[in-house]
Amino acid sequence: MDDLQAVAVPETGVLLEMYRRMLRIRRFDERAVDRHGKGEIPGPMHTSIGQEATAVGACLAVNEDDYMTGTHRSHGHPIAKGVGLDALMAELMGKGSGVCGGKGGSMHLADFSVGSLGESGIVASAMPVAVGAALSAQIRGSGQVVICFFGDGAVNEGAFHESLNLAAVWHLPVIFVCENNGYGITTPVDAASAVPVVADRAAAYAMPGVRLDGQDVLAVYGSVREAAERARRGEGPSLIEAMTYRFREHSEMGSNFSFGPYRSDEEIAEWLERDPLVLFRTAVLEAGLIPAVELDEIETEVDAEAAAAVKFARRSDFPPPEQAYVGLYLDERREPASLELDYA
Amino acid sequence: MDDLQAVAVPETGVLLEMYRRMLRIRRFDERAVDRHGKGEIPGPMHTSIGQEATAVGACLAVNEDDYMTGTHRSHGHPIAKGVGLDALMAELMGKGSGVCGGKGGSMHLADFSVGSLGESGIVASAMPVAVGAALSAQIRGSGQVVICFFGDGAVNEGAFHESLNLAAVWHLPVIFVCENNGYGITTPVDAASAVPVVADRAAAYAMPGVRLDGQDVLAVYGSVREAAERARRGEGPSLIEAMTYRFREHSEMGSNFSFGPYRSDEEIAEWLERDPLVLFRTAVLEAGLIPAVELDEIETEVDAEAAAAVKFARRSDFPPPEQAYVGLYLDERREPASLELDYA
Amino acid sequence: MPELTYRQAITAAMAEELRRDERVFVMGEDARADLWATSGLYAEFGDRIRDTPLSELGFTGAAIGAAMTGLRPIVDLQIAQLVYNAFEQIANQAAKSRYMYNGQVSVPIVIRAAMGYGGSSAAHHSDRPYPMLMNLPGIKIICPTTPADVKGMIKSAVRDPDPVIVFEDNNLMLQKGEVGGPEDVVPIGVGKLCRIGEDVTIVAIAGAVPRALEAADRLADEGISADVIDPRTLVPLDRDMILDSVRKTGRLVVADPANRTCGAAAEISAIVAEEAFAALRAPIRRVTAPDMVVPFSPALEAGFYPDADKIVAAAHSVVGGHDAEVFAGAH
Amino acid sequence: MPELTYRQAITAAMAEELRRDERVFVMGEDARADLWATSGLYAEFGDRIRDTPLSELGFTGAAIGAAMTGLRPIVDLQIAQLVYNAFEQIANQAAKSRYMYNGQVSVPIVIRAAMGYGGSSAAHHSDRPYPMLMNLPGIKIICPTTPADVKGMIKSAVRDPDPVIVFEDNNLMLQKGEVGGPEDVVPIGVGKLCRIGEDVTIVAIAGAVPRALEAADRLADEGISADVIDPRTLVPLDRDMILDSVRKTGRLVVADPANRTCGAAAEISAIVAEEAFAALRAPIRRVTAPDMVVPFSPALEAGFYPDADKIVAAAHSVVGGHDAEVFAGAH
Ligand SMILES: Cc1ncc(C[n+]2csc(CCOP(=O)(O)OP(=O)(O)O)c2C)c(N)n1
Ligand SMILES: Cc1ncc(C[n+]2csc(CCOP(=O)(O)OP(=O)(O)O)c2C)c(N)n1
Ligand SMILES: [Mg+2]
Ligand SMILES: [Mg+2]
Repeated sequence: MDDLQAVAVPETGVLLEMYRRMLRIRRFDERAVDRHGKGEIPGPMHTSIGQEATAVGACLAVNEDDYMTGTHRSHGHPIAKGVGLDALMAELMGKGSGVCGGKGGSMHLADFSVGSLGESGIVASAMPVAVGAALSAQIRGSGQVVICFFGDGAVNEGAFHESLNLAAVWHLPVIFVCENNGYGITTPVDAASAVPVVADRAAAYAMPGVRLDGQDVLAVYGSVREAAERARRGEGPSLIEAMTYRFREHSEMGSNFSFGPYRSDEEIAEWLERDPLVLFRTAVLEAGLIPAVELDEIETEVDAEAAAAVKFARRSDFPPPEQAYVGLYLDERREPASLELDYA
Repeated sequence: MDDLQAVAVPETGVLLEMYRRMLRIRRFDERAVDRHGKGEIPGPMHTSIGQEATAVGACLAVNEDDYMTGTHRSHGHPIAKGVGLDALMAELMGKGSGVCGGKGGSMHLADFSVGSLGESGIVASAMPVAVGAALSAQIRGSGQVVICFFGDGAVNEGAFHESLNLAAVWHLPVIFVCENNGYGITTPVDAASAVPVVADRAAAYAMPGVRLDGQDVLAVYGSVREAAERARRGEGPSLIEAMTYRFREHSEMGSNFSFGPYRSDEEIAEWLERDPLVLFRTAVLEAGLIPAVELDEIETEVDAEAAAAVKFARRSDFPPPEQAYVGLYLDERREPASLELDYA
Repeated sequence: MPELTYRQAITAAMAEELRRDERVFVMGEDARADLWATSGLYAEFGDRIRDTPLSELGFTGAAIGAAMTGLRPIVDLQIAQLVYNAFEQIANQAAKSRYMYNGQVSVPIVIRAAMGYGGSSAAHHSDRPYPMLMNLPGIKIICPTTPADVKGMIKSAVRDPDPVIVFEDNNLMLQKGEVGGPEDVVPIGVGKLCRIGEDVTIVAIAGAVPRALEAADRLADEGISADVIDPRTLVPLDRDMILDSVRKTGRLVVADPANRTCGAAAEISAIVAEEAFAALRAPIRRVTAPDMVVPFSPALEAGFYPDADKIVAAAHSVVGGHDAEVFAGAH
Repeated sequence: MPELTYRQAITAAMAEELRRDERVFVMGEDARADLWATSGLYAEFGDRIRDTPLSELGFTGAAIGAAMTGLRPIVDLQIAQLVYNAFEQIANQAAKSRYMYNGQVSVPIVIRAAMGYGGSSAAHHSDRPYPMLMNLPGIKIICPTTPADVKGMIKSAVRDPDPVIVFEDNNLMLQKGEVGGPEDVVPIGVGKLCRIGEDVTIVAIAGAVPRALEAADRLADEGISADVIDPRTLVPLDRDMILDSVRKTGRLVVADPANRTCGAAAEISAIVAEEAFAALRAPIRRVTAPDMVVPFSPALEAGFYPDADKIVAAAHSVVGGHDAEVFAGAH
């Protein structure tokens, strides 16, 4: 990032959109943390703060009608893929106006209209689904590609292995993007993985594997673009390992809860220095690519967007309780076999 | 095998035992095929004919109190590990004198007294168990190692991946021995695996990976010995890929059944030339290591052993039907919750 | 109408649906080889028949992803208990997606799973795992027992917008019968009253159906007449057919080759004990496999599954005396 | 006797067994971090507490292998539905090995699985999967509901020669109560009669137990007295306690937070309909979760699980009139 000369810099519109989407994630998550602390967002929640560049760099490198699957760290991906904040925040609050009508929640955000095929509470569970979406694109000849996000913890799951092998042996258009933030909850990568470099596992699937700086949105963007082109040419999947860091704890547990001292203060401090928003802003300003005022304008707009999303979500109604009992099958003419009998 | 100088030749006693055990597998399976065809052995059955050298080379390279887990191609491993033929043949016939009392059958042979921890009808299912036995050896400080057999088809299962990673990250004493016979039923390796060389997958687990001639019992023996020493030194697991071939079809389906033309006649003919028994016999005779008469004697003895096993098995009784309803738990003072009610 | 075996009927169903709808494709281990029910499909459909690596979790999940994005995959798991390997994807992705994404997506996948119990397939290859999946809302489960039904219902399954698992019974594979044509489907969720009687309702599942019909014949010889119901679909179950029958006969025997505890027979019993209690004149009898691992030896496996003898005995025990006292606590 | 929370009781059980038997060890994701029930163990037991990679199938299988070869592993799966990821190993290796190897081997493994439903954990983290495992012979299943029981029963589980899965209910974690000492165990397979009555038997499972006791209080105010039974063990179930109770009361309500179809409530109903039919004076009522995916929104999840209101209503429906006709077909 320090050396903008080294990478092919995308056009200004893309740069602006990078900043906008990264900021959206940051502001959205900040507000989500705030509301979660106040009890307005129930259930478990994992923020993407610190990891914005990977999500945004990857998603902007593909088209809106390309697909994306995500993880339990789940707000950054759909925002990066272009889902609007209102329906996401409403979903987090369990409101009927949420992107999944309140049925999904933080870990199951999805907006199929922009190719966001679903985040996943179960680690690695969306990986085979991503492979299937790519298979579908291949069979239909649609030219679509799939971005499959997963964490460093996911790489030891059987689903990771089966997914990468299937994608490779069938030459499917998937870009496997590992968000390596160093830990699965408190367990460091090297205590969990026999090879600490995730990209090295690409060798087991005869696909290209690259490790790059996940705080550098341009590096991610460039690498994913290349992988996407390769995929569209029918040359199969790629594995990209983006080194990143979560600035907050694994999940939001309130201030009385501690995940323990598994990360050193120095490590945290070092990474906070590598804030992807600051890095990006500094780099484009230094390179004179975008005037500060435009970036400031985006900040103002996104702040307003995030504030509006909270307002929208809070004002929205909870779904009516009956909604809980419909929607399991498309055809519900036959009543579900198991509704609670009414004894009244 | 052609070049006996190239490998460290084990002492004569080991050589004789190699021949004996390989022959045992061959003769046992030949008779099993015969009896299966006559309807005396029920159910599915997969022979090890052609693959004897891998099983025997590996098992003789470790001690009797070391552990071994197997696969659905299940007769060779326990014989190689030292289980007697009588109880194995009786098991195949479902007799009470079988090694598992008739409850296990061909795919679930096991004799814990010689470290044979079980074959497995489900592909790759015994791999995590092997890792666990190694973990147990490590925790107990017993110095034992574990041989984990699996086929080329198994390497695309999640269980393979999770097992190799676990064993590697915990430095467990496991020797993963892939019996690569080129096919999973009719599917060739390269249609199933992104990397056709199984040993290459070792790179994903930072463990040594070697591919060798699985028809060469000495090569297998030497390599597994080395891996076992390494494992006993606490340096962790190894992956050994033994290139072999099954001389018969995937399973015994009777002469009216065809698995189709997935292997060419030339390929089959080439491999039949590489019969591990013939290769071994020729090599030791040419090197003058063992007089022919001793090998002939072993042949006579093993023939008799195999014939006796069939006789033993045929003469044995079926277990009494009541046996079916006991043995689920050790403590059966409480009747199983679910026995068929007696309406009589 | 042509006569086909049960297995041929499965193949025909897939072939017809492949012809009808180009979104349909088939995947499974050795699906291109002419081995089991996919025999012959590769010759006609080429690439639309896909051999998979041994990766049941991965390729079932891939089929789910393909189904979410516009295709209609048929997954041939071949061995029913490979659902254990694929469980996570079936449970979390196939069953839950429509609901948790609030109807944004359909998962029109068909999973075929053949059950090979009763022939010394031994502990790892003899499971009949449908009860576990019945406890998993979001999956439809069918278990057709005739060539006509398996053909017509697989066709319905392929056209269904939701995930359907087909539990095929290997014991029925060589059974012959007339089947419907390319346009004929047999609906999911509708039971079949195979035989009409007055004295007892016998609900039989999968391979127990022919055994129940045999039992009903023998009971008829003694003057006991039975309704024999083949639910054909386990989820959603045709509750009304079963309840109506029990309201008529007052007695229920359920014959089910799956394990007993929390099985389909338990569910059917519970529905009846809840909703047709007033009509019940005798204890409800379950004739199931025992809750045991399946032994290999034919001598041990022989008595495991419902057969005509056991079904007749169970029927006797409920019809014999109308005084239920006799049976209560027989355990 | 000390007072502990349910979670502290789990920790204490593991600590005591670790001290008592050096073959015992604990493995799970983040087991060394002081997060949930393994908190504090690493400080005392060091290497005997093992962090695992995210490989539920692999490390559950590894625990099985370790158990087969002389150790006594406790696997902390943490999230109950991770049993789906490990299903193949649980089903094929843990449950079947003793039987299929004809008693040559024991698999003394304990798997702990905490159920986190009812708090907007959403579709992937709210399953209560014990009914599926009940259909799998060879595994014992416990679901203790008090600090004393969870401590004593986990201790029994560790000492048991066969695989035991402990379904812990997160809704009970902060509940406090007296617990037994290091030598006290609570046996597996023995139910608990929590309250004695005459008019109706309420069998309640896991988190439904406190709700059933609340319901029984309210019923008592109206003059309806209830036996409340906490089976504590689902496999093997204490059938006699349930049957004896129903033979006395003639009425049964089963409250179970798991899904309805083929659930524990179905099994208990079926046992009673088979073995205590003569005593039954009313339909058997199941108060369960609906067969739906679990929704995220509190507004949607609120009514999902058995609560005192529903249990009271079900009790009314069976006690209200002794004429069962009224309820039959209420559906
Ligand atoms: C299959 C599975 N195992 C365990 C969990 C519990 N869990 C949730 S997130 C997590 C850590 C995941 O680490 P990683 O993949 O690196 O993602 P990160 O949280 O670091 O973004 C764990 C263990 C789960 N949800 N699913
Ligand atoms: C998990 C699983 N998937 C599929 C099967 C069906 N099956 C049995 S053996 C086999 C092929 C195995 O190939 P490989 O591992 O190479 O062993 P080989 O038969 O060649 O010795 C298959 C697909 C099974 N038993 N278990
Ligand atoms: Mg991580
Ligand atoms: Mg093979």
